Amino acid sequence: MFRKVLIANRGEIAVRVMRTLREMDIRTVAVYSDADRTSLHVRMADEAEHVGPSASAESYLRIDRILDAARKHGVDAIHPGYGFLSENADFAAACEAAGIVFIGPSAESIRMMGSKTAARRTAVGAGAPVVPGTDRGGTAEEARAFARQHGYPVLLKAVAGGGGKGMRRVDGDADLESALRNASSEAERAFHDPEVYVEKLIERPRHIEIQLLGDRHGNMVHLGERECSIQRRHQKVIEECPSPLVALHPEMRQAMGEAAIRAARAAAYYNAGTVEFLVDQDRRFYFLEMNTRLQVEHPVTELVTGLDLVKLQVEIADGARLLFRQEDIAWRGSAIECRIYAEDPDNNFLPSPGKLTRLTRPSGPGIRLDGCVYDGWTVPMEYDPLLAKLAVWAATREEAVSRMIRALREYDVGGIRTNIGFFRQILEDPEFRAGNLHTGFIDEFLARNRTPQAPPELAAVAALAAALHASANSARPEPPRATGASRWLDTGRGDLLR
Amino acid sequence: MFRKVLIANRGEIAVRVMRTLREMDIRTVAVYSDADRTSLHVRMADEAEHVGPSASAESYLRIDRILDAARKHGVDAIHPGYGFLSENADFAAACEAAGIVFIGPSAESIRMMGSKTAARRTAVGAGAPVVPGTDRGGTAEEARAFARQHGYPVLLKAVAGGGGKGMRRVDGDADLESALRNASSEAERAFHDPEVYVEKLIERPRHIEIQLLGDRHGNMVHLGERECSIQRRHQKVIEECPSPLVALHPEMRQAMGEAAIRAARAAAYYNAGTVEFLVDQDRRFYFLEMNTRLQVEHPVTELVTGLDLVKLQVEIADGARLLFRQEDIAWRGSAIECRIYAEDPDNNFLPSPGKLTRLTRPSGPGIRLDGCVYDGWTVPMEYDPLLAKLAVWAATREEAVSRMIRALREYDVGGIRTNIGFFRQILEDPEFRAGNLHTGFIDEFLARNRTPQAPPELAAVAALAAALHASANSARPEPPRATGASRWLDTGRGDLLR
Amino acid sequence: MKLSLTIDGAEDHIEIVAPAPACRFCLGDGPERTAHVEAPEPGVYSILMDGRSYEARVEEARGGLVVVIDGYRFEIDVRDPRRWSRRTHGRRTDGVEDVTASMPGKVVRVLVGAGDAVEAGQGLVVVEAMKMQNEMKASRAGKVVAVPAKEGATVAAGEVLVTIE
Amino acid sequence: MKLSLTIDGAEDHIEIVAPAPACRFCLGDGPERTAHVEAPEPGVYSILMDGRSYEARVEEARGGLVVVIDGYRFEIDVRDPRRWSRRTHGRRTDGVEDVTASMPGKVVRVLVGAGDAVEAGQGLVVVEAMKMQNEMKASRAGKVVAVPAKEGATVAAGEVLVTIE
Repeated sequence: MFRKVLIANRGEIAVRVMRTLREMDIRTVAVYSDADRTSLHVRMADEAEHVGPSASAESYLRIDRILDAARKHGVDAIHPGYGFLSENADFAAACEAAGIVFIGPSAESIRMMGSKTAARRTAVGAGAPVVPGTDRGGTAEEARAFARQHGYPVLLKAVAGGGGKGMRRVDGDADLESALRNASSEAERAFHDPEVYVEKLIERPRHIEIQLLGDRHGNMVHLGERECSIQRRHQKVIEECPSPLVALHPEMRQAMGEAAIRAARAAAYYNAGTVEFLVDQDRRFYFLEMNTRLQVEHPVTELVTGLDLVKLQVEIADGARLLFRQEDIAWRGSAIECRIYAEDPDNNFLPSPGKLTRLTRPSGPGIRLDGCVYDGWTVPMEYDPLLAKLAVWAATREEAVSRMIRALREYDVGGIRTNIGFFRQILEDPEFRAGNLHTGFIDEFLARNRTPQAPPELAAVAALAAALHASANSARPEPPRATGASRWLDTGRGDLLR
Repeated sequence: MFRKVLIANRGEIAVRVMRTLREMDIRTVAVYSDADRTSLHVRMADEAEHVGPSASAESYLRIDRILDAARKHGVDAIHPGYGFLSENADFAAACEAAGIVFIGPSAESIRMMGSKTAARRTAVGAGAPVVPGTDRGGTAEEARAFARQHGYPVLLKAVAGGGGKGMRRVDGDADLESALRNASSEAERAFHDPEVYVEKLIERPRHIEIQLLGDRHGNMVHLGERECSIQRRHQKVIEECPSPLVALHPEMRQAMGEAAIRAARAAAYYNAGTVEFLVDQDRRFYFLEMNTRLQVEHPVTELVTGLDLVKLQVEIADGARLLFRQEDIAWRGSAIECRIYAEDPDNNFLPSPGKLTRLTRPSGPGIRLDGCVYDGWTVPMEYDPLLAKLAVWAATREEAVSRMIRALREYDVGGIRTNIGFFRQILEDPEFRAGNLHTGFIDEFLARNRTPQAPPELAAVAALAAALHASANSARPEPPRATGASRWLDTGRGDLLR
Repeated sequence: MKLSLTIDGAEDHIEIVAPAPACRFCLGDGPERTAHVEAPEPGVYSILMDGRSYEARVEEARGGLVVVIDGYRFEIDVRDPRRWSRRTHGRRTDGVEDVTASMPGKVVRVLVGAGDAVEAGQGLVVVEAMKMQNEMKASRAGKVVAVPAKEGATVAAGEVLVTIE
Repeated sequence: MKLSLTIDGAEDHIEIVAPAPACRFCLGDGPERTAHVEAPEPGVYSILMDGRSYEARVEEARGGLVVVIDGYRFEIDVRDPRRWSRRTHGRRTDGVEDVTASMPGKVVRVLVGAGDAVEAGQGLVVVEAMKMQNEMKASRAGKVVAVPAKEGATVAAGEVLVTIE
């Protein structure tokens, strides 16, 4: 087994990977940019190497610097996490060339599944159903022809795309050309590739994905589905296993699982991977894309199957065979995950980086928290706003929802704004509780919901708290004490909080 | 279902019960003493009532005040937690008399199982094996006669006892009388009852207990065992499910489970309860006692069975029938719990109450934390030193041990001393990893272990940290800043931490 | 001690008759009420009133206070003659408009210079944080009189980027 | 800047050549070493040295410092001419012995009075905390000259309870 592994990532996923490596008795090597010197993944690692300035392009995306660090620290393998270089085939190839194991699929598999259109071709070849579309970019005329043949609305998507960049809905001929122009220039900016293709748009679709796991000896199993229909700006924010829809129609799990395995086998896939499907209102599913890496939302699968996906990734990369077959996989209970972001729901969900002044984490039965923050840490503005993933497990979905609401009520982050309160509103929504999910859920939710009305007595309590706080802070400063918190409070007590 | 429940307890168990009640949409009422005004259970509750000064005898043990609070807040039921009034038959009866549901067994069952000797008689009547002993207190002559008949060593135990109070090992006639005197006066002090009985002492026994659950309609199941052999001064500190011994001999679970159910049925028992057994080196088990309440260590059973024992207690108290039968209970994976105490292992495990100046909790996969502390809280000196219960789940015991060590390494409590580091030494011990447990384990461990030798480079790092810390704190204070923590650090930076 | 309040826009006042922990107060012209108040953590207030337990979390934001109780959010300004004052953001009376950063971040593009004439809705400055770009626009037509924003500079939320008159 | 140290009883000294974060130091007569040091939390030091990442947690205890790194515990006294001084507990040279509380708690029983003669090992004061009673004993025979401990009083660890000569 590996003695030492470098994690080519930052934030919660670097921390999560290190936790499993530490449990496996494998030394961990962190890499960090200027902005991350005091980040948790650096503090937690056994070894650490600086790889450049704060901008990702100058640090976490620099293959050369990551490999230099790997050589300098003499690691046996590299775990890429998600994002950054995790789906970069050249990086995977460079690791192997350097004699360092890349913990993931082969470079070749990444190439076959990396671009959406290539992945579509592979999937079609493997007999997986796909949403009708032009497999590649083309002229406005070709796009119009397609749209007329299959009927509007259609969706424009960047060939190299992801995360909603370069995506446009078009409802008629009139808007097609301008939409193509905008989508393609956005794609150019985001991916340095203006190519855009056209797809039939599925109305109110669900996003349901299948987790795959394969070893390097040809064994592959699926670990069931995750429903990720709750998205904002095409970004998942809530994920669950099982999917409320699949729970009602168990045969879907097997059908989607087998389709996913066929597609992955066509790419000679191994290690962990995820095949994403769109599901229409008649429960027909369509291959969307494959993520050739660990997913952000993998914890819900771990909670329900009892497996440690990172441990399995490492063992597979080390050449181990899967010790279980498809029929050995068992799903118990229900798990939900919320992605806690540093963003301000009351200010149009704009980012909210900055210093944490207070942090109270939920705990107790059925709570799992994968985070990278600590009290006093300054959340950098250079990277994505994911602070933590709050996941819960319970015997039933109904109990899991109640547990998540309880956990969100316990969760307190001071100094910056987060979406914790927003999640509570969603989880209390009858439509969500009923499991009536689709990728447009949040837009409809925001349209139909007013901010909840507070019970009247709370206003009096709030006024009292504000008055005491303001007067405490307006008191003239006293000589410094051991810690400012207490100095601060004493000052307050000296005034009104006596 | 109940609308409002009062928790007649404090500390982690009050918090843990409230979490489930909140998930069940039941309003929670906390009671608190002077020392607990800012304790977490009061902060977390929907309602709170002061019930007296800090001394338990004047607050948490005052049946009249607890019931006054219950009436004043109009609660439907009372959850007693563990300790305090939880095994007080008069309290259970008083609740029922007041028309408030006691969430636990009947007063009659508590009486039958409350005193060790009465419980022994019930168990014997139900055909459960017991350690040979004098069922009741008696004269020194009777004690000597018993000891000679069954052979030394023997154990003296308080009839009303628990927690090792009034317990003495006697190895020969010579020591018997003085031991009786001391044990009995200690019992008098602890329980206002000097009665002491004699028992054959089982060498190197394991403590293995069975969790029971019964409804008020005569249905009863067992939820498997917990091994609690790791004890200090007769107090459990580490508990696991499954027991490493039972894992090797699965038939033991069924045999002990059935014996436990027979004993409980003999007391017409319902709600949650635990039957404790001693297991000798030939795997014979002997009924020890029954705890007629929720156990401190219930989380390990919850982690492995997927059940919420508090929720089931509440539903049963509300009259619900068990919705599962014995054959529906499934045990998955392995769970271990460590009891985190405010005590100083480097100072003879003496209590260490005081103010927390820093708190970093372990999290990530497979971690469950049930605590009652927060950063800045002052741990009161009036109550027991349990700060939190750290539990882990993993697919195998070996992985659970590695996970617990990882969690203990993440756990940091500043300002007071805890046994976190001591647990890490135990979990790294080969004998513990091998599952060779018995109730004398810790004494032997302390006898055979030196404090671990630090890698040489750590001394240099420690010296540097100490030097920087000392000089930072010796710097002359600067004008106050926003928060003292930052003021403090800035002062430091101004000096050496520039 | 009397304090003037603005609670979610509504004017009110509160009198603290007795200080915490055993606090007595009157809100508006209402009756005197008692509450037991402790501050277990900085900015966190545990308030026991009428048998109920409340936890109020107070943050300073944009010149006032944001109080969150059990997920409900109140924007409260407290005006204390002794010190408390309310900062103003972009609200000016002199026909001059300050365009401020709506989020903390880095200035990635400055699209106008002093002296430029701008249309209502015209983009002025692009601020980026956490991989999201946010374009600050002119709320009305006018002439740029000052551009404190510099490309590459880090700005706080509410910081003035461009001034228009 | 030079500081004298006692590390787990052994005398040593350290020179801080360059301050944190890019710290250079010499321990004892060893070579100069470099370490990158940050203090992410009060009393917590993140130290990167020779490619390794260490986290040192520093607590003040009994007149010195306790440094914990990855579960390993070091008792370190730092003597800084400018201020740092080491308190002494119960160690006195004048044939007088201070019996101190070995844990914080409440004095539940005072068993001796001023003027009493005591034997070595005789119980003097009982302190209780967290339901555990701890009896402070005389380490040698002598005469009680002072009994600062009062029944019902709360004492800190290390506080003098009885003085014997």
